This record gives sequence, structure tokens and C-alpha cells, in this order.
Amino acid sequence: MGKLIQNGIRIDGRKFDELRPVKIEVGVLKNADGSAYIEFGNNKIVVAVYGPKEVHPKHMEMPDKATLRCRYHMSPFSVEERKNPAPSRREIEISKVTREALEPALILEDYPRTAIDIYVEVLQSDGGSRCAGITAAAVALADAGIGMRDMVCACAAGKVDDTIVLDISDVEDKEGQADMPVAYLPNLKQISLMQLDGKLTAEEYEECLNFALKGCLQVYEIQKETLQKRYFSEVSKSE
Amino acid sequence: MGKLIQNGIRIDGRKFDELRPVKIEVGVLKNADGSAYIEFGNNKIVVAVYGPKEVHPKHMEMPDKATLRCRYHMSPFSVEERKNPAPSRREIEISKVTREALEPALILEDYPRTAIDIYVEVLQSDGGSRCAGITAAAVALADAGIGMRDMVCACAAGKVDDTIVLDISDVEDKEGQADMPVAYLPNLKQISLMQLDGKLTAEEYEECLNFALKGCLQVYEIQKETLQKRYFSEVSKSE
Amino acid sequence: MGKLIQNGIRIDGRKFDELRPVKIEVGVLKNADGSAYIEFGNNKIVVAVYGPKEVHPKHMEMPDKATLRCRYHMSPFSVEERKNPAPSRREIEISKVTREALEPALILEDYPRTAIDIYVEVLQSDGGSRCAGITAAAVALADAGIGMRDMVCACAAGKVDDTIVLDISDVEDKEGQADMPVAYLPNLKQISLMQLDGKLTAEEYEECLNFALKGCLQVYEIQKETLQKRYFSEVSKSE
Amino acid sequence: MSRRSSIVIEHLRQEQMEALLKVGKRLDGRGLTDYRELKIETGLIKKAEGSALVSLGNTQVIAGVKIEVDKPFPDMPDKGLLICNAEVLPLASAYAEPGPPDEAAIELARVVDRGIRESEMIDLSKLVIKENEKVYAVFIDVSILNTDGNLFDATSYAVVSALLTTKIPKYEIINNELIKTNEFINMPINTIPISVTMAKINNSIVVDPTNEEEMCMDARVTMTVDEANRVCAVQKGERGTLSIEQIKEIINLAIYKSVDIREKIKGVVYGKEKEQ
Amino acid sequence: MSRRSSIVIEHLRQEQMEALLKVGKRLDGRGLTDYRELKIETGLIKKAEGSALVSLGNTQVIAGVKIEVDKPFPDMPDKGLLICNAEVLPLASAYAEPGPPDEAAIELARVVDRGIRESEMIDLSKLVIKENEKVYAVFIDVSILNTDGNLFDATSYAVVSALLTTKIPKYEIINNELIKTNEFINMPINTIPISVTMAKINNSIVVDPTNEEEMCMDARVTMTVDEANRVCAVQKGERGTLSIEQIKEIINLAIYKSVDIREKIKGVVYGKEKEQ
Amino acid sequence: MSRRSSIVIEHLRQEQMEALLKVGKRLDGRGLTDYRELKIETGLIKKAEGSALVSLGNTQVIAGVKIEVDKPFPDMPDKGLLICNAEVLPLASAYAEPGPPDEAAIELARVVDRGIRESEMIDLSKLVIKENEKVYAVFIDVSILNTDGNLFDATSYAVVSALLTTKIPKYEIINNELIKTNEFINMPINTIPISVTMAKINNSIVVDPTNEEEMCMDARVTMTVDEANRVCAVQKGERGTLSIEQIKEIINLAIYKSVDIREKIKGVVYGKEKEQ
Repeated sequence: MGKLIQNGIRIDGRKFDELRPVKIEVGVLKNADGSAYIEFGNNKIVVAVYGPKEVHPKHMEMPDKATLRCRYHMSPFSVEERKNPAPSRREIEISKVTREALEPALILEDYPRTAIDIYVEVLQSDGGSRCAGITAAAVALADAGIGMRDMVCACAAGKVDDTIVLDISDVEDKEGQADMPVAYLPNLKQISLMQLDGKLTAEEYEECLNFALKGCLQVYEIQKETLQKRYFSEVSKSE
Repeated sequence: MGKLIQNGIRIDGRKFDELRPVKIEVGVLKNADGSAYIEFGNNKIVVAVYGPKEVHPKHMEMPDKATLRCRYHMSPFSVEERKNPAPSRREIEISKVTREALEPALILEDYPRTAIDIYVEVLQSDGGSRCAGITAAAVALADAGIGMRDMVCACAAGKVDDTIVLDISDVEDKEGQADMPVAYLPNLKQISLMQLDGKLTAEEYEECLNFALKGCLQVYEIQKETLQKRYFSEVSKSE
Repeated sequence: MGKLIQNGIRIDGRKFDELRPVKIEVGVLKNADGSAYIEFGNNKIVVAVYGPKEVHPKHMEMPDKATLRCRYHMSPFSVEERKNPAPSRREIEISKVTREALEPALILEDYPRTAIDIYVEVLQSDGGSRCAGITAAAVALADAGIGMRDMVCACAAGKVDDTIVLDISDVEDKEGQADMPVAYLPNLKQISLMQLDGKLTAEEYEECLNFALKGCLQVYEIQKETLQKRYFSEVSKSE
Repeated sequence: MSRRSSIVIEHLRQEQMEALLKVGKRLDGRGLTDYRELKIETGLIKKAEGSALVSLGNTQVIAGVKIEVDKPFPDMPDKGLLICNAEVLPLASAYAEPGPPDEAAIELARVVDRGIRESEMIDLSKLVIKENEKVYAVFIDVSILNTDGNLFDATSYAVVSALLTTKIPKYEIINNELIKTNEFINMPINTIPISVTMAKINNSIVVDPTNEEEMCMDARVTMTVDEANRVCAVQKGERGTLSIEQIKEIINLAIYKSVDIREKIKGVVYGKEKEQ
Repeated sequence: MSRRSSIVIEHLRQEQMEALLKVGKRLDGRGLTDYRELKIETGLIKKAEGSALVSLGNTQVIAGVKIEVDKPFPDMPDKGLLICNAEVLPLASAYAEPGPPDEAAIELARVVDRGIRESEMIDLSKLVIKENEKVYAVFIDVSILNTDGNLFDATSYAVVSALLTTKIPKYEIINNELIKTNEFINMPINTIPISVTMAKINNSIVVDPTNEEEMCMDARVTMTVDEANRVCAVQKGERGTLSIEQIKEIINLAIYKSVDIREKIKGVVYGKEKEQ
Repeated sequence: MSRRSSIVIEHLRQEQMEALLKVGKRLDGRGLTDYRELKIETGLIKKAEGSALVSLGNTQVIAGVKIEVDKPFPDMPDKGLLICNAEVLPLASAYAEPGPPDEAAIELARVVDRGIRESEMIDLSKLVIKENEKVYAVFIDVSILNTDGNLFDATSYAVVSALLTTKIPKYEIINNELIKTNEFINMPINTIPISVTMAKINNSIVVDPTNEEEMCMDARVTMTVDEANRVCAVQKGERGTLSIEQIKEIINLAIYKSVDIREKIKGVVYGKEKEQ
């Protein structure tokens, strides 16, 4: 196995605390109430938000707030081996943690008896697709005009060749020692997603978490820039 | 590969513009509101019509006309290789075009808030089973007393050994160059089904369509005879 | 093939008319309205009863009595070869006959517009699991306080090495000549389950049925003891 | 043609049925132990290796047999495979729905399968091409075309008739390769099992119940009887119960009725074969 | 941003549409036989062996091609495999639902597949690694991202563009073992089939209908035309009908429009390839 | 016995719970970091190669291990297979429904699986019969029998206990044929991972939440700790959030609690083994 880190540089040329290139676009889909497209390393993900809207089936309606639903899905061509289009157990779990990562930021009480649907479609998958999806979904929710308490930004950190590094890529995930995806509400300073695959001591855990939160804040800056460009600098062009 | 046409005669002994033997029976199923059985070459198909009846599920109900539903299905033993009884993609597509081929002939506005169900069951399959099914279904709809603007008759034409021929059989479909199933409203002179598999120039296309329409008219004569025999010559025997 | 009977003794040491050891416990599950656990030979089965309760979906509600539902299910590890957890055709059939075996003993008219659900989970399977499941379910129904006309006790008999024997085990089922599961309402003297796999003359059939009914009555004694111990001798300990 | 009736009329019919049963008669004029007319046509489906269309009164079913080559089950390396399915097609009644077989259709298929299997009608040990590797798989599919009661017997007779007339395309293994020859072998038959279905309505036992009768029956018993008059498969269904005396009555009735029906099927199947 | 309109406004739009069509105009300013702007971007998905993102007005679809190695069908031992699927993703419109493809999505995939297959666009006989044993399987999956009418053409152009830019990883069989080499082969192309979809609205024929137009159309015809101007696949859809004269008109229109669109696709695909 | 309570009573309980938590107490009398009584019985299911019935308070689950022989994954030719499933049986609570596992049951199975896999509890490289061809496949199925909160830990302890007591029937390949010997091998164990689940309720952190507590919790964190006190798998669930300080608290709590529970499991499992 080739080492993943040599002379302080990672296999894709990054430093330990360096994010892969991140690019977000807003309002990419005409029909959706809100939408975003993100490139996060080699991840290419499109997110649509529909709602607030009527709830079907009716029994999912809640009298005091909106029902939040989320579907994380990978296109069959998004991965090395063609993926069956039916939702896998992995996709069902990620749909759940994505919804739970976003929900604390949303003022669902403002939309009783309605549904808000988030669709995350992974067109090309790389390491960290759930964090990239959450990041894009938060922007799409803002684009849809859903009331939010805070933004949600997400980024993973991990352990590779006995070193804590930021923003684990595909190779680093498969060959590395630990992967910790984190989602963060940057103003409320609250963590809404945290998972771990791999072994960390208590000290490494804290270090890894700190790395991830620094990554989240960098992602947050990009989210803000994107929305600013869309809603303020381009105000004259909008319809 | 043996040629499909020799000395102006097709492999099953037919002339270019000759239909396979067609036989239709009406009222073959006791429980159905209307039914028909057709033998069209080696196709053996039974069709039942239920309705107008209550709509389940309720949300499919339409306030201004009947909901028309159609299921084309092949019995597992109807083909060379045993077919899984679950509906295939091919069966789902044929169900759709069958419904669309029949709908323009039906006065659905006379039956608001009801459903009319057409079940086409292929007991033995040969080339042209969708046309045979549509032909039998139109007779079953008449037998059920559903109001109709016109009969619907169906027949395919195609290209075999560079020759346009009527009513493509199984072998001619597999080994031939083109297959064009057509359904026709003979009095309104309107085409309600048209598909094509295979290559035709614009001129060949028109010739092929003309062949198919001539076939449709022959089928129409058999439909009329069948209904006439059932409803007029046998009037004394009926209950 | 080794003989299943030698010197009047069966392969597991039993006499012709001898039951395997049977042990029943009541009230083993906290959440259920009634529950029972049975060991019947190597069968280990747990049964829960929920109800009378609201009916979902609503259209299954009956105005004059309770809707009785039953699910017989085997855990994946309950058999030699791991079983897929999705219900098999065999499990669906046994669910049906179990429900039909229990229903005549229940006063369902006392609970109109409600549902009573019986869940039979086979943790370890041996010959005669449907009879063991019915026996435990009847005890769980009593534990749930559902009004009953009679107890239901169940036991199989069969033919092995040309001999009629009681309570067929796994090996005797596979290598034997006939298996006849029977459920019995002991006070009403009515048979509510009867199936047969294997060949019997009319005389053998009657003999086999008589054996099975004797086994049912032995099972009934164990059911009574179990309920008595639970509801009368332990009255001081109950909450 | 449509047949619609109000609940009031249904209740009147039911009272009439019960009154008639008390004097040993039935709504359609049959005696308690009379079958409706049984019609069998075999060989209708040329693409199947065997087929039969059966009418029992207004109940109409069609069975088709397809033969494939498959691996044997690991615990039965010297036996061919038998797979039996039944579907109540949505065209069969106003109450049938499209979709996968429900509880009732699964029970139907399994009870018919049990009759064939437990009677050892087919000698599965003769359906082996190479032990442990290649055997014939007999797929029997039944499509119910019109329901008017007693699907168990109609389906069973269709399956038995289709199997009796099945010709198996012969395969051989030559140089480790599976070759389809031009020859056919007859289905290896040990016995002809006959299904007899009886319904208990208000303590009367009738055979071959119609749909109307099934709506009122308390219990149903299907017994399959082989040529040696042995009962090989039994299924009691529905929520009613039976006394020991009723079961004794039923056994004898099943054995008695099976003889005539077997002769009828043999007549059609072997009579027809001679014609060809 | 959300687009919501009341039924009243929809009816007004419909009346306006019909009035415009009578004078040869359309709501969005196009002539009856004008396509909306077609944008194609290929190679977006590096993990796929071929891919294309296509916009036709506001309709947006992405196609990806994955190559696997599989057994050929027994009756086609010397042909590679082609499998085409389409899914209208729930993000594509407020009316799309998650779940397996419905009737409309199945028709869409099958009609696009038919155009590729019947035109013989791909020379499947060149996709054989070892006859009877190993062939390339070409999986084409299409995800519909935004719907605004004419999914048939948008999907077809995406599939054609993805296939034209697909590089197949070359496999070889050496000593009975399948080896993936580092080489790539181009997809073997015979012709470029072009799908042309026409809608009949109140007896006018328009090409490339928008969603608004599809809501009002009586019938839809999709014709796929190859480079020799032959029609290779046709699908008439919806409950309306066509006269013989209309069909003649449609054939000529399809052939005529296909030429320009083919040039456009070639420009993008081959232009891009030179850049690389 | 039936347990039914009105919403009013539920709200009163909830208020009482929150009041108690503020003073470091819980409804059932436990301290915030106390587990309920843990009972483990192994070897109950003789037909499984390993099994364990676990009660954690009123939560009751049973795990069974079945060993099969299978092909390895192409990218892991030198590793055995591990497949973990969990089903909340409909008998487990009034709210469980029959049917395929829902979102919650899938998360449960995946989180338990992750703890086993990421801790490298089982040395999968020792589960190889012949590299690239035949490996042992370890199927772990968990049936939830009664739910009263903290399914994650109860399921994990059942799985770990079942694996620790599993005996693998030894297979060998002799002359290219797979032979089942009469010998058994122990499951190759590297470490005993312990799952510790903590709930945040109104800013208090409690371990091993009951069903009542789970109804009120804001967030749930499950941490799996190996024998070297390393965290190997984490899952945060539910819609609440955690501060950095709370996470630090949780890590130490998980490591601390894992030690005792591991000893308890070892006692039962190895104690029992010596008895045999």
C-alpha cells in the first residue's frame, strides 16, 4: 500500500488542514422552490427543495409544524460500479442523518400542516458526499425562502497515516484509519451531525472534531458568498 | 438465414397483403360485464371489461368522465421461455398504448366518477399480440354496452426481405426489417395507435401505413360479423 | 435410511403415543396485551396479542365484530439454512390456517369495529411448529383477556415406518410417511385445523386423527396448568 | 354480462339455500354430493409443453406446463423440480385485483401443489439429466379466468390434465455440454390424484360449492385421493369447525367421488391422445 | 423559485395558446416548427465512461453510460448488451414522486432505447470479448433533473451524446481469465439517430412541446430518424388521434428537423473532442 | 398486560422527568449514568451457530448467528463476509408494524454493524477457506422482542455475545470440492467492542434511555469503544444538537461506562463456557 501522506503532503497534494475545492451555485433548477448545485472535490450534487406544500399522505401532517422529509439518492452512474437505482440501506441511513442535521436550523413551527421536501441527488460521488449534500441542501433551503435559525455547514475530518487531516477524499476514506463527518450550526455553535467510522483515542477524537469544525467554518464562508452573490450583487438581473 | 419470402409467398404461405386467420368470440366470461376471445394467427387472447363501476382508490375518480384503465398481461406459459408473472416493462408500455388506442372511441363523458377496467390476458403469444388485444378489447367494450363513437380495429404491417407485407407474424417480426402496429377508428378515419420498430424511408412508411389500414378494415369486418351474430342472429337464444 | 422406529421405540426415545416435552410461560412480553412462550420439543416460539384496538387501514373494520389478524413468522436463525426474513409462501399459508384455527374459539362479536392482532414468532423451529404456535397463541389470547368460547389446543399425529404415532418431530416429518396437524376445541369437541401431507387409507386416517386428538387433550392440560399457575397461585405476586 | 344484485336479494337467496339444504337440495338443482359439469380441453396452448382449460360449472381455469433445465436442490440431487403457481386474474371477477397473489391464491397453489407432490403423481427421480447437476424443472402456472366457487378442484383438475398430456423435450449431456434433442419423453406418471372439495353449510356437507355457497359456508375441506384410494393431502379452511363424525363422513365422500372424476379425466386425456 | 398559478390563469393561458396556434404562433414566441435552445455538455461525470447534460429550454436531463462485462443473451451470443433506463427524479417537478419508474417513465426509456437499438446506432457485434461467453454491457441511465416538456427528445439527445463520447475500457481474455487493460476503445458507431417529437394541439402540429403545451395536446408522436433519413422508431402517445394526412406531414417534418439537430450534436461532440 | 395512558398523564410524566433530571435523578430511580439491569443468556438457539437473548430493563432482543460459505467480494478476496440485519418485530410494541425494516431499523442495524466492523472485533482474514473463492459468511440477525428504549445497546450486546459464543463448522476444500468437516472453530476475536448510548434531554446527558426518555430526548449519541479505550464508531441521531463541551463529556462517559459492561459480558460468556 502506498503511503497516503509524504513529506507533510497528502496524496492529492493538499496540506493536512486544506479543503478540496468547493463551488456552489444557487437556483439551478427552474421547477424547484429552491435549489443548489455543489462541486466538493469530485462530488457533484444537485439539491432541490419543494415546499412548504400540502402533505400527502395526509396522516403525516403535523398540527404544530412542518413535516420535513429528505431523500439522499445516488444516480446509477455516480460511482465506479453501476448502482442499482432502488434506494440502498446506506442511502436510507444518509437520508435520515441529513434530515436530522438540517432540521434544528429550520423554523418548522412557522409552517404547520405542510411538508418540506429535500431531494439530494448525487451525480458523481467522492468521499464526503453526505457533508457536501447537507451543505448544498442548506443553501437550497435558504433559496426556497424557508425560515432558518442558522445556516448548516458540513465537512468531515479523519485520520490517515496516523495523522488527523481535514476533508477526507475517496482514497483516504477507503485506505485511511478514520472518517468523521460533522455538520455545524456556525452561529449557534451547535453540532447537528456527527458520525465516526474508524478508531480514535479520546485525544484524537477532540483534535479530529476541531479540524472538522474549522472545515465547516470554511464551508460556511463559501455558502455565504454564494448566497450574497445571488441575492445582492445580482439583484438587478433577477426577474 | 432462410429467406422469409420466396416466389412472392411468405414463409407461412401467405400473400403479401394476406391476414392470418382471425376468429373472435363474444361473451366468453360469465362474471365480466363484457368479454371477448380472439385467435389471431397463433395469438390466443381473452379480454374482460368491468365497468362502469366505483373508482378505487377514490383519488383516481374524475368529475367529468370515466377513468379508463387497462392491463395487458401475458400468462407465464404463453411464450417460449416461461415468463415471470410480475408485469414487465414491455407489458406496462403495451398496457398504456392499448388504453390510448381505445380511449378516443369511448364516450367516457357519459360515465362521470366511474371506472372502466379492461383486462387483456395473452394465453398464447404470437407476433402482433397488441393489435389482437386491442381488436378483442374493442369487441368486449361493445359487449359491455359502453357507449362508443366508433369501433377500434388494429393490425400491423411491416417490411420483410425488402417487401412491405401485412400482419407480421412472430418469425417475420424477429427476422424482418420493420414492424408497424396500427389501430384505426374506421368510420372516423383516425389512427389511434402507431408504433414502429425498424427502418423505413418516407415512401416505405406511407406504403406500410396503407397496408396496415387495409388490414385494419379487414379486421373491422370480422368484428362486425362477430357482434352481429351475437346480438342479432342469436337474439332468440339470449336470456 | 435408518429406521425411525426400533423395538417399539421412536428415534428420539419416545413411545408411539408420547408427546415431546412441552413448557408454556405466560406474560413474557411487557408491551403486549397478552403473550406466551412455548417450548414444544425443540420448537421455541413466542406469541404476542395486541388488541382489541383501532383498525388500520380503516376499510378492514367490521361493524359487527372484531377483525382477527395473524402473522406466523420465522426468525432467520430459526432453521438449518438461514431464512430470508421476508414472509415466504409457507409462512403466509400457516398464518391463514392459524387464524382460522383460533377464530371459532373467540367471541369476536364482543369487540365490533376493533382489531385483534396475533403475532407468532418462531425463534427455533422443529416439526409441528404450527401446532405449537396455535397452542401458545390460545394462551396469549386468554392472557390478553379476549373473550373465548373454548381453549384451542393443537398437536400433530402422523405415520412413520408404517406406524401411526403422536406428535411428529422434524426428522419424522422429513423421513416419515404422513403428517397431520390438528387443532381442537376440547369442550366444544370441534376440530378447527386439519391438514395432511402424506398417504393414509381411510382407516389409518381415523386412527391418526384419534391419536392427534388425544395429543390435543394432553396439550390442553398443560395450557390449563400454565394459566392456573399464572392467574391463581401467583395472585399475591402480581402487580 | 353484468350480474349485480342487492344485499336484500342476497339474503333471500341465502335463506332459500338453507331451506333447500335441509331437504337435501341445492339452489342450482344439484343433490348435495353432485358435481357441476366438468369440461376439459387439453393442448390449447402449443407454446406450453402441456396445457388444459377446465370448466367446472362457471368456474374456468387454464393451466400451462413449461419445462426448463435447472440445478437440483442440494438436498435432493436425484430429483427433478416441481413448481406450482396460481393467479386469480383480475378478469376472473369483479372482486379480483391485479397484483401479486394474495393469501387465498397462495393457499390455493400450495394445496394443489401438495396434492400432486404428496400423491407422488410424477416420478421426479425420472426427471434427472445428470445427478447433482442438471434436472428438469416442471413449472405449472394456473390462470383463473372466471370464478364461481371451488377453485381448488378446478385448478387441480387443470394441473393434473396438463401434466398428463405434457411432452418433455429431451435433453442430453454430451461432452459436458447440455444438448436439446428433437425427441420428447412422456411425463413419468405414478398415479392420478383427484381433489375433492366439500363445504359445510349449516351442518350440511355439499361437494363442489358454487360462489354463492362459498359465501355462506362455515368450513371447507379439500381432500386429494390417489388411485389406491388413499388420502394424500388435506386442507381444512375457513373459520368454521368440524366434528369427528363429519370428518369420517367427509373421508368416505372424498374417496367415493374421486373415482368417477378420475375416470372422466382419463377419458378426456387418453381418449384425446388416441385421436391425435 | 416557486411557480404557482391558479386554474383560472391556466385556462386563460390555454385559450391564448389556442388562439396563437391558429395564426402559427406559440406562447413563448417560437414558430410551430422551432425547437427551443439546445445545450449539451459532455464528460461532466468522470466516473461514468460517457455522460452528457442536456438542456432543451428548461427541460434538463443527464445521461451516464457505465460499461460492464457480462454474459451475452443465449439467442444473441455474438452481440453486446444495451440497457437503457430513465428516472424522473423527484427534484424534477412538484408532481414527480420518489419510487420505481411509473408508466410514463417506462415508456420514455423504452422509446429512447428503441431509437438507439432500431437505428443500429451502436455496432453491438463489435462489443464482444469472447463469443458466447463475455461481452460488453452498456448501461445507459438517465436522470431527469427538471421537466418542462419534451422529455423524449431531451433524453434521447443526452443518451446519443453520452454514447458518442463513451470510451470503453478494453478487456481481454488471456489464459481463460478476464483482464482489464489500460487501453480504451471508442464506442463503435454506425449512425446518429435523432428523435423528433411533435404534438398535435387543436389540429396544429408543433415540435418540441413545452410542459404547458403538453397539458393541452391531443396526441404526441416521436419519430427517430437515422443519417440516411430513414424513420427507425415511432411512438404515438396520448389519447388523441391522427389522420393519414397528419401522419404524412409529421414524417416529413421529422426528417427535416433531424438534419439540423444532428449537425448541432456533432458540432458539440466532435468539436469538444478536438479540444481535448 | 395492556399498558395504556392518556396524553394528559404523559405530559405530567414528562414534567416530572424534567424536574427530576435537574436534580440528577430519573423516573425509574436511576442516576444519570446508570444502566438498567443487563441480562444475557447465550446458546438458546441450537440451530444457530451462535445466539444470545439480552434484556436491558424491559427491552428484550435476540440475536442469532448463521454461518454459510460464499464467494468473497472481488475487492476483498482474502476476507470473510459479515452481514448484520435487525428487525423490530410487530410483537415488540403496539407501534411496530409488520413489513420490511423502516428507516429506524436500518439505522439500528447499520450502527451495530459499524461497531463490530470498525472495531475489527472479528478477524475476517481468518474466515477464508480459499482465497478469492470460498470464505465464511457470518449472518447476524437480530429480532427485537420488546421495546423499552435503547435498542442500540441491547442489540449490540446481543450481537457481541452471540459472536463470542459462535462455533464455526469447519469446511475444507479437498480435490476442488467443498467438504463440511465435523470440526468446529471458534470465532476469531480481536477485541470486544461495547456500545454506549447517551441521550440529551433538556441539556442533561443520561445513559441507557428508556422508551419514556427517548420520547423526550433532543439528541441521541451511540459510541462504540474497543478494549484499548478507542472510540471506533459514533452515530448521533434525532433532531437536536450538541455543543462541543457536551461531546467531550460524552466521549469520556462512553469510555468509562464501556469498561464495566465489557466485564459483565465477558463474565457471562466466558463463565458460561467454562461451565460447559
